Amino acid sequence: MKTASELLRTEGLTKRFRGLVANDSIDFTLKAGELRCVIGPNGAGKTTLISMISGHQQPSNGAIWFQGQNITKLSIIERARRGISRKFQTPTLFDNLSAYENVELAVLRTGCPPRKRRSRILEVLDLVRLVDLADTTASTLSHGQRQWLEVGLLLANDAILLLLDEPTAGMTVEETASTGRLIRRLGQELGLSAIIIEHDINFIRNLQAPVTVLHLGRVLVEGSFHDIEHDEQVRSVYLGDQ
Amino acid sequence: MKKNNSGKIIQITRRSALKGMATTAGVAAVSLAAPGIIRRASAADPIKVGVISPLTGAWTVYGKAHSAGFELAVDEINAAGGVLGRKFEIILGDSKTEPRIVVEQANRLIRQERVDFLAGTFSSAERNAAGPVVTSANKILLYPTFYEGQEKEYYPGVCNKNMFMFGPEPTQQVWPHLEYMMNKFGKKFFMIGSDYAWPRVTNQVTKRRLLELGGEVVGEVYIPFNTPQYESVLRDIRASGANIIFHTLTGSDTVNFRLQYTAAGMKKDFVLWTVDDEEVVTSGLGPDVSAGDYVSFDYFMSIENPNNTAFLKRFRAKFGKDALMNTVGVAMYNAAHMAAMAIEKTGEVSTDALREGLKDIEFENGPQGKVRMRGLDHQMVLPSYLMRVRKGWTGVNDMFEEIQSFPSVEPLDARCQLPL
Amino acid sequence: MKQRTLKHRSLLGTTPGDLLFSEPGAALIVFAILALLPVFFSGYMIYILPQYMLFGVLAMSLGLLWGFAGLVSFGQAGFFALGAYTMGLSMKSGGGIIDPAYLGLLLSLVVGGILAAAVGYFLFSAGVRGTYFVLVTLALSIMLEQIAVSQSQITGGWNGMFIDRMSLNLGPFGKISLFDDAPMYYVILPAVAIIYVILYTITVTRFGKILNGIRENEDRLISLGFNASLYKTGVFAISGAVACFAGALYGTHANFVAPSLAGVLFSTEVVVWVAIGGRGSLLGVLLGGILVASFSNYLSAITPEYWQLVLGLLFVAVLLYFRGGVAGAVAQLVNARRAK
Amino acid sequence: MSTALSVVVDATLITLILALAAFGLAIIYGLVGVINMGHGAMLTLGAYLTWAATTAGLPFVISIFLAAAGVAVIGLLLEHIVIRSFYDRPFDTLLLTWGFFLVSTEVIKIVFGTDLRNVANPVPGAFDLGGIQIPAYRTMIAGCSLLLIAGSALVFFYTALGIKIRALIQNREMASLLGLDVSRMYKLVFVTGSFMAGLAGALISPMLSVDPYIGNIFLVRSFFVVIIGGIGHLLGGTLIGSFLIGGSETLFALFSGQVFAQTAVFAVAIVVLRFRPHGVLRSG
Repeated sequence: MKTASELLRTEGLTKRFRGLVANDSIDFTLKAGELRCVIGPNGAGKTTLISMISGHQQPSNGAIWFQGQNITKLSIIERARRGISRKFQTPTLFDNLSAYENVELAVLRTGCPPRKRRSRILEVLDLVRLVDLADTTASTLSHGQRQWLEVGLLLANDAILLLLDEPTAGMTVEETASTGRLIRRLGQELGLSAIIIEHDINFIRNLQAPVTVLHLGRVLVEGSFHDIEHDEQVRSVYLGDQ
Repeated sequence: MKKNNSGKIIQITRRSALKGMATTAGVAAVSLAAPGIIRRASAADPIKVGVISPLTGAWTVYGKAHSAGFELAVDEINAAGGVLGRKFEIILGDSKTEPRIVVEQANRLIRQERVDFLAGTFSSAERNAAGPVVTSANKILLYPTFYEGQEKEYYPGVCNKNMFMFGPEPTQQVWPHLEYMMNKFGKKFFMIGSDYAWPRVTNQVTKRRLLELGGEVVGEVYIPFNTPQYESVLRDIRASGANIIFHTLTGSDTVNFRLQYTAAGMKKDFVLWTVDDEEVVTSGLGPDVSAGDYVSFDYFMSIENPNNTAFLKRFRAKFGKDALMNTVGVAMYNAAHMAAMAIEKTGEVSTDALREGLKDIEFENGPQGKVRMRGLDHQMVLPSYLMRVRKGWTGVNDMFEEIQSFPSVEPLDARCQLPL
Repeated sequence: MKQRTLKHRSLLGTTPGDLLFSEPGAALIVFAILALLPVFFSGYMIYILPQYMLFGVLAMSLGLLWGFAGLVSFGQAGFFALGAYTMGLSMKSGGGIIDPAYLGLLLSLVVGGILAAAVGYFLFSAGVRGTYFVLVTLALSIMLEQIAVSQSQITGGWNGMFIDRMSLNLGPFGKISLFDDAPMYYVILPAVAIIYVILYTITVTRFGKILNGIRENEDRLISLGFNASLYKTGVFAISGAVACFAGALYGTHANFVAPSLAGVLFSTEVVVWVAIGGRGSLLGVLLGGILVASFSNYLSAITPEYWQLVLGLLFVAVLLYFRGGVAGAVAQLVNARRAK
Repeated sequence: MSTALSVVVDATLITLILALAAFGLAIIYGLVGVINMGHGAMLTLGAYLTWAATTAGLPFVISIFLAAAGVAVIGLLLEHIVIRSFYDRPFDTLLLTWGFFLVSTEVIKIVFGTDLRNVANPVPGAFDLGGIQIPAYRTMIAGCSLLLIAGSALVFFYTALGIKIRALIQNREMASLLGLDVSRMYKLVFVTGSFMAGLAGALISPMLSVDPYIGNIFLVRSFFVVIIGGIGHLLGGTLIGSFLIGGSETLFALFSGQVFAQTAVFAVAIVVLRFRPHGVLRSG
């Protein structure tokens, strides 16, 4: 692990809501091109962590470094422009616009020259398997398709780091599997990094990515899926809850 | 908010066809134009008068008497066979109490209805809005309302050779009674008015005479329209040591202020003199709030003379026994009759003839007595009455008691390039 | 990129039929009809139509805000009145080196644009959104009305201000008087058409698409790295400038302006025009302004009370059942026809 | 000295009367998030119904409750027919309630006509406080205002119903999981707000000219009261908001013209809104 390829690092990232500590001094590192799953029981602070990285929430303490620069004080907009792009837990789209127009908006922010826009949009739609539904209004797409479209927005937005909050929620088994293939492709072919919050154990297993386990706002353990699966602490957290 | 299930409609709209719209526009165009087909005037055709009244909007309360006065006069003229063998026909336009609509209506009446002249508009702002229209179309406007008088800088809203003023201005409505009020109640005046030209100019003119007579203005405030609460003003009045509150508020603010003034128990400590509240507003105030206040105008329903008795009889026969008349309605009544006389005199229905005919014309049967239109500045010479509101009045007949009156008051010359 | 047959419209050429059934095609027909009217008619209609067209422009200024960026302003009449006052003051001043009418028109664009930009930036940069924005614009129009009333030495106060009819100054070629109806008509009509074309173009450019994004989901747009408040400020500035410019032309056409032109009642009348016309379509909004205003004028002479009531009910009905307004309904009809 | 005292008295009266006028709006806006642009029309209706009832010979006290009940019924109809399907779309409710204003104003004009009306002052006269005359009736409605607001706050904070409503506002989904009938709660809140607006219109009617636009005088001011005070802060927010809007207008008017005072208050309100969008009572 060379620090030269480090993409994101958080130092002592803490978020308090009134009395409640959602994230407690999280140190987290992500390499360029790395996919990382973040798991943990409900209330572990997964979404809060992502929100602080995307800029939707300000940390109470700690710092966030992206590509070697301190971005803790930057706004959502400035972070998005540097390539940090977020998919929300429930798909957040331009509901009354077509899939094409949705992706077009994301492309419009990038430096893509006007004459190349169309091919870029279609390229992204193709990637998220929505090219045949280009004309369909986003609100009428299926839940899974909406998830993909939102991922498409991030891709079209020239994201380097994708923050994916439950990308397979509400998907069929088949859809979940192809989402996994898509995300792996993003890492392998396009060299993108992603932090993925997930609950679906099969999905995580198939993704073959390192896993960070959060519990009560702290990093409980980090490692490969295999390591995590056999970790006593993790087992007790998950099983102990039951 | 984000989920918008009818978004489809919006979306389709943006993209697509509105051919139907074009058709709609065409149809509307035809419907706009249809009444405008040119008609040729002949000797038997009626003389058309465009009357612009506040039938809806904030000052609807005044609108009824306003148009009724003119209608009554036109009935009388037509019953007597009309003028030059032609009858009068009224074409009514609603100003909605909006100057913007006056511009529309005045143009509609002149250009489309092809009226021979106009009467009406109510407030000074409405009259001013009509000013450029009657100037460019060269039509006469007969204006009925008590107003601030004519100053050159407000041309073409005043000082306009196409306008005739049938209502009183401050040197007629206020000046004649200043001495009496000062001698009786004291020299200190507190002036309260709505914030626009009529109260400001009226106060300015009043002040001039007041100072000459040795009086004093101890306070002067202007209130924005639709002010609900008057605590600070009432406090200022109390602190000012004034003898007389000189009141030029209008519209609903008149009522708001007077209700709160009365509720504050100030009636017993001050004398209030209003130059705005004729029969309609005083009825709205009710006897408790209005009792003992002083009012001055050229006309009241309760003035006693044979003209008025006969006038009210005809008025009530047409509009019902509870209908209200006021200075503005009477001015409209006079305006119609005097226009008819002017046309009769010159034998011609044209702007120039009407203008010449109206100059220095006298009308014997004015409800307030004999009145005369001054040729020099198109300002009516009128009587002036000072009244006190009776305690416990029950209706317009016993609403006012006369304190003093002058049968014919010449106003100061208008501050215009004279003669008009 | 795979080679595939794609259904997306943007991949197909537009056929002549498409043009005819597109909004620009319909707009062409509308403006052609309007341009021919003075040939067949004269008198009041030709006098008054330019005024209604300017109301239509005022409606478009709100249509752009509401239909495209999802922002409703209850203060458009304030800008309209501001334009009329700007024109009046400029005509009074004599203009200096440039023609006073041109100065007035130019200034109205600048004044309306700057005021809207300042207010917009002040609010949007702090995240004041939708409903609060409506209330602020409502207060803005009340404030403008009160300022017009109270600064009577400048504005003539409540009694209003006279504004001369402008003439068309052609520099060395002399001046064309616009005193008569037809010349004025043929000055205002092209101005309206040009404003329509400019606004329509805005809606299909990058800027317009981003506005759609704001309307649809502002948070999503911000998360994509767009500075939404800047775009909102921009569209409000354009809207303010357009409303102010239309007001300047209105002032010189009507020859008069009074403070109530800035008032809340007129402001909200504009909202009604736009809702009924169809806020998603600039042409629908333009026609909404022209037609509702002209019907108001005609029907109010016949049934003053009931007309307002009908208008109110129509407004509610549109909000409940035809959110696209008349334009939306027409478009739906046409689309249904074509689909068959 | 007496000037200072009278300024205090005036500011208090203005604050409380404005709070009364704004209270119905504060309930509806604060609790169910509907920006009720028809609030002014509800005040107007309350005033007209009071006028109608007193003119029919009913005693004032009965009239005001009839009027308030009448407005509550109208509010119920409005909620049931239109508003209830739009609670999650504040923008649409804003426009729809404005539509309600347009329609009801015209209906008022058609039913009651446009003549000036007034309701006789039931408690005429004034009493003396250290040389200052204080109108009895205004004092009485100021007291009513305080009682109403305090009483509602008590209900809101200390009764089972109030706690349910608060739970509802904090988390709609949770409330429905807890078995609360959400739509009935919303209806109840909307009708209560309408009742308060009607009652305010009724109580204010003897002080003002009853005309079709009487309520609109208070509309924008009421909104600023609610926003400045902080949405959902029924007691403190409404009073503080009223003081800042109404009281400061009195203070501005001490040093300037009335028109300027009104404009200045609006400008200040907008600036406050910009920097404290959740009102002066809420942090952040």
